[in-house]
Amino acid sequence: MALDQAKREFRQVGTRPNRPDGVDKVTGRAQYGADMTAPGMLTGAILRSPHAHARIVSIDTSAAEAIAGVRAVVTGVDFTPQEDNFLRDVQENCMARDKALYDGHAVAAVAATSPAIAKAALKAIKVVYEVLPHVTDVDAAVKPGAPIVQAGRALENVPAGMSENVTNACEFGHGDLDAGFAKADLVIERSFKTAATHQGYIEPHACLASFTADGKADLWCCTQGQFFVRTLCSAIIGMEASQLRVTPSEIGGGFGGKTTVFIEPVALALSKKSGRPVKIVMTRDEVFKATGPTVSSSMDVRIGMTKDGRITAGEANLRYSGGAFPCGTCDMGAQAAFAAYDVEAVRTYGWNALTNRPKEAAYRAPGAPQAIYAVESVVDELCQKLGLDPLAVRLKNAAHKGTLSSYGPTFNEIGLEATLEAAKAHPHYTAPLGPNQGRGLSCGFWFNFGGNTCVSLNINTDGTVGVTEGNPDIGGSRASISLMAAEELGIPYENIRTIVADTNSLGYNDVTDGSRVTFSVGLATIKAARDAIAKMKARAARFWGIDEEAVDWVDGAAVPAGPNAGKFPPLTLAEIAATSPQTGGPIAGHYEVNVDGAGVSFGVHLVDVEVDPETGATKVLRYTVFQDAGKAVHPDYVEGQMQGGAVQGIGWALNEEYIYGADGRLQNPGFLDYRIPVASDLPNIETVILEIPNPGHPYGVRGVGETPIVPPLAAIANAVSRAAGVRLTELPMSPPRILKALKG
Amino acid sequence: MVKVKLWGTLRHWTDGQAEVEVEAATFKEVLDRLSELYPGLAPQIRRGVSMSLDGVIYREAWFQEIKPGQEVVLMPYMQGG
Amino acid sequence: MRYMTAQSASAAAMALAEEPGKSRVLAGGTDLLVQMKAGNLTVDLVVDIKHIPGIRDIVPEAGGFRIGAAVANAELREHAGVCQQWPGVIEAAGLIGSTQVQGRSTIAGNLCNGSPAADSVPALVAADAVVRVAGPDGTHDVPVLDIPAGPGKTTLNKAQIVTSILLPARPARSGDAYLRFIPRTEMDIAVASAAVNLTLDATGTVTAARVALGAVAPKVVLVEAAAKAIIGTKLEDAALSALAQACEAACNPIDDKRGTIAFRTSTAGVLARRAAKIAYDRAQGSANAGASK
Amino acid sequence: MKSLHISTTINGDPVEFICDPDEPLLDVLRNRLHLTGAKEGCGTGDCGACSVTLNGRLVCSCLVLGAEAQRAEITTIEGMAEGDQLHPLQRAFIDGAAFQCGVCTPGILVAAKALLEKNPSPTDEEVRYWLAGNLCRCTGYDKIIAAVQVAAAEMRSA
Repeated sequence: MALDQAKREFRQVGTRPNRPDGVDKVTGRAQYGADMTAPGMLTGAILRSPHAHARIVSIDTSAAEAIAGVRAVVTGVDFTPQEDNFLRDVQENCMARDKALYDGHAVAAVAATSPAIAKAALKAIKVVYEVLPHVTDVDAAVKPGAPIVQAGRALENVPAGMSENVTNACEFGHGDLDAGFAKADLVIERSFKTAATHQGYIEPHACLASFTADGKADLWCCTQGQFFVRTLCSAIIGMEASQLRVTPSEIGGGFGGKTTVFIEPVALALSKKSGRPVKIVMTRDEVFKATGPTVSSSMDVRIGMTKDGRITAGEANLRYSGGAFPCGTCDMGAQAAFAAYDVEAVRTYGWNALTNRPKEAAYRAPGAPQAIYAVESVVDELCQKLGLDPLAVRLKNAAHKGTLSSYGPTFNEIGLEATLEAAKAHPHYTAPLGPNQGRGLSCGFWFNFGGNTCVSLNINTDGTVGVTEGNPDIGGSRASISLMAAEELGIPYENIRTIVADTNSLGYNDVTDGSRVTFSVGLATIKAARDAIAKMKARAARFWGIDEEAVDWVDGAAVPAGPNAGKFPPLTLAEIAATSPQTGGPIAGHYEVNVDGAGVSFGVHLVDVEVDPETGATKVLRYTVFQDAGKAVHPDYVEGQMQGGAVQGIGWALNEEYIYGADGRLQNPGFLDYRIPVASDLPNIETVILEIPNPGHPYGVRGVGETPIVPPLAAIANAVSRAAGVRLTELPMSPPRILKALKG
Repeated sequence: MVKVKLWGTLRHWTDGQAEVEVEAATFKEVLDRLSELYPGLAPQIRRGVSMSLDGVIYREAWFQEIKPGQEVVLMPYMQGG
Repeated sequence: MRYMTAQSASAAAMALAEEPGKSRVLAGGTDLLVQMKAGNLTVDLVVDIKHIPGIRDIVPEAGGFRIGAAVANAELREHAGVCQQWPGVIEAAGLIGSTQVQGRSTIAGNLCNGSPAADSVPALVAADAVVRVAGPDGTHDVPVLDIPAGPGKTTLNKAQIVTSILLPARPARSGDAYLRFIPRTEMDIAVASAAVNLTLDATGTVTAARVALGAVAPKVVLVEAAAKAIIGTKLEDAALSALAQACEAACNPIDDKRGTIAFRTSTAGVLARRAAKIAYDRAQGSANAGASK
Repeated sequence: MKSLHISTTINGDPVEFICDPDEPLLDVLRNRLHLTGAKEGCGTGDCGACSVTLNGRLVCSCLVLGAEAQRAEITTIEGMAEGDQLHPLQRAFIDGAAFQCGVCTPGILVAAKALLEKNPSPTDEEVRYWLAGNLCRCTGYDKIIAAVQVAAAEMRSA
């Protein structure tokens, strides 16, 4: 559905009403994953491998089963092996079969009548491991002779002769690299590394499964996608999708990390075996050890530039590791690396290597922040060395309509230049800097997408409206969706209540990811509203005895149009709704679609930092985010995405990292030493929303959720490098690392 | 005939061609023809590919019509977070 | 596990002495409960000492202050007298954990937990605080420096509890300061820390000093060479460099997830230098008290 | 392990419960008393999502034993609104979109209320340091700080 060219004036979209779930969330009443209970509920708990890599020789659960109060024990053999590679990986990540592939990999689970008994039962399970050599570093994993995490997993696209840990390879780009580099006045090549980081949602994974003797099951869980949970769990448990109903709880953050399953199939298996509802709540330690961090990366980037700032060629080699299972995130990184630039010759290569780390899960714009960090760092260094203004250079080389993108297609309308111009015009860009301070700039890019979406919209007889949608509200989407319904129907926002449905109440909805919800669910809501409007117009036409085509919908009411204009007083939505039983029955609109046309998204971040030359400590002084939202439906929550993404990126740049010991064990599985930014670390995060309508959405909406995490890594790295007077090439730029660089 | 641009990796199975021509009027037909003409592409197509049509990315819309002269680019299946 | 609330120090000591299994004292619990949660500590008896009369009081004594072992740091920071007399100890106590942790944690607990990175311990050592220990055989006083024995270890035996800590009186023209380095601005364990307590004469020359470092050795380090480096000076650059060098020389840190040997060593010197200046300014009665929080 | 019988006051109401001696107050609140507004984000005092007040002091309920509630006064997020009247902080958080997922919100509100009772006119920096023990991963804290200031201003003028 294309942009409504006429729809430029909004009455409600663009305002900032209170979110419908606000009171529940400020009074503690909102129910999150761990807040669910069921009568007779058992506590589930999971035994995890203490080894980074080990063959599971045997598991003896008899002593655990003998403990009073233990109602079920499951291990890998309780799950039927999957034919499909993708499903098998998801399943084996939930419960190891032959090998434990990382520190924290699940090897057995129990359900017991109390947490204490469950804990005792875990202790009573005897696992005999044959410890194997491990590898946790991506560069080490691709070397000949590295311990092989999983054999035989390489895709057909991996060239022969590489380490068996390399599972995936890709190449993108165009043009003659040699000719491009020959035109450059300066070529800089640098190698970079980034640590794996965790999404760091505050709510640990939690679920409650209830499997009944007739083969039906209910599952309540915190997830970004109840329908995908149903797909995965029904396949893993071996049941029909129709027999499993998944109801999403409120979700305490996800950022991509709750787009898959970890404990849900285990809880279902335990419930099936015990005949009782089973609840599993992860500890924070488990969240860090066994749920999805990002890929870790090692990258080489080479870029050539002329003296006047024209990029002549760019090349990137991205080696990612998505942990112990194959992972395609390198595809996304390799496509995104140079997306902001109009370059004649560009080539990116991506690789994924297996390591003994937890399986990667998506994290906001997966794969892009790392690659763009490396590219934007080299661009910045070129600007420094050539004495060029970094913003002018970005503008000079910015991708625009007609640019052959680095990942293949020719761009149509994109908002990068306008975003850069906004940054250039902002007072932040020219504000003075003090000693030991530096300013960093970075562009960011993400694809965004749409996906499978269903919305049902019910006209209540009192003139109010219920909207039923299928994507968990992770950051105010009920408000945005209600706003779009209100806008389209022409009734007050307060008259609409939007709820998130279970898997039986709607058709399939893709996961809340790809920055898709406001865009796709919004689009489907508008279409569903139009469907309902068409039905209401038909009722009015019957009532008036005129043709349906002769009825318009204006300000929440049917009005006679054309030759009948003014003949009858308008019939409001409430009036039509009130008589709906007499005029043919209930009125509802719905819409089902696999949405395309999300449109790619660009952002520009500006940051000032100060580096303490004696300790390497970095203080973020000022931060401004510029981003095109297409149309900001609820600007508060658009700003919130921009601010939250920026801060996650700040954490990634400065302090967050998965730290593995020589023993392959995770050293920092807690919020004490996995250091996400705290309130006192940060300045205000200023936001500038641009609104360049997305032609793929009736209101011009563009997804905003993921792009904001892309630029901060390089923006901070560039600011720190300028402040410190030395180029930093490894994330996080923790104080010891900066101090070391300062001391040469 | 539709000209289909391929990303670098796929060129290993098209004798190095960065762009191939197939007889197709929809996204699905493009995929089917490519799998027939270049069997080496089939595994990737099975895993999922998206298509950019004049710069608009279609994740999996089989029936998406392709008009003469439109720019068709294959891309890996989109994923997000 | 058993939980008991002791009504007197001797009752607490008795219960601890009689427990055949593993026992722990509960004051603020901000370390104990974390250790229990982590599963690496199974406790048979927890003795809550907060109900012992007087143990939550701060009382003036001999020109200084006696701080009960169960005084929460949030309470300590609200005590005007201690804040005025021992600002460095207060800033160290105030750095232990979040606001929430401040509501429970105690300096006595910080000491008894035995962490080499404990924030209040270097400040207490620099202050030459005296710890009152109660056991089945009565009560005695111990210099705070003699309590830590290494990571997670103290010189106290299982039946001994700390009941109070005495911050001594101090001469005129004295000041103390504590600085720590953490990667963030809050919520981290010190990577290196330094406390300086000094006294000046009327001309502004340092006449007495104590310098203590945290997180750079298995336990807190009192660096006498560092004190010597500034005694008799007005903290001229050369004196501060000598102080920093002495501190670096006293470091014996580890490489771990929080910092490297090189980083800890160099940062300890930097912090000592900065803390010395703050303490000096305070001793001069300067308003320039650049606390790190 | 012998269970303990505890008499306490929660949000002004007399409450009795049975708990294990090693059971954190957070587990008591959530699992025994069904006061699930306090959340467990870490269980180790590092996230603040379980913030409550104990005898007027802001604490992490995961770092308090249920047994310590004996004869204590506890307040939780469930006690913040007066009947159907939201506390100014609660209103300011809704009005100012100061949360996205909302799971850290109860803890932040309890902590912010404790701040404003102690310091009715905090600077932004004071708010940021006071709330440093309350992790929020969604918002970048910006709107949280602003909402606390809005509520503080309203409470000062009341």
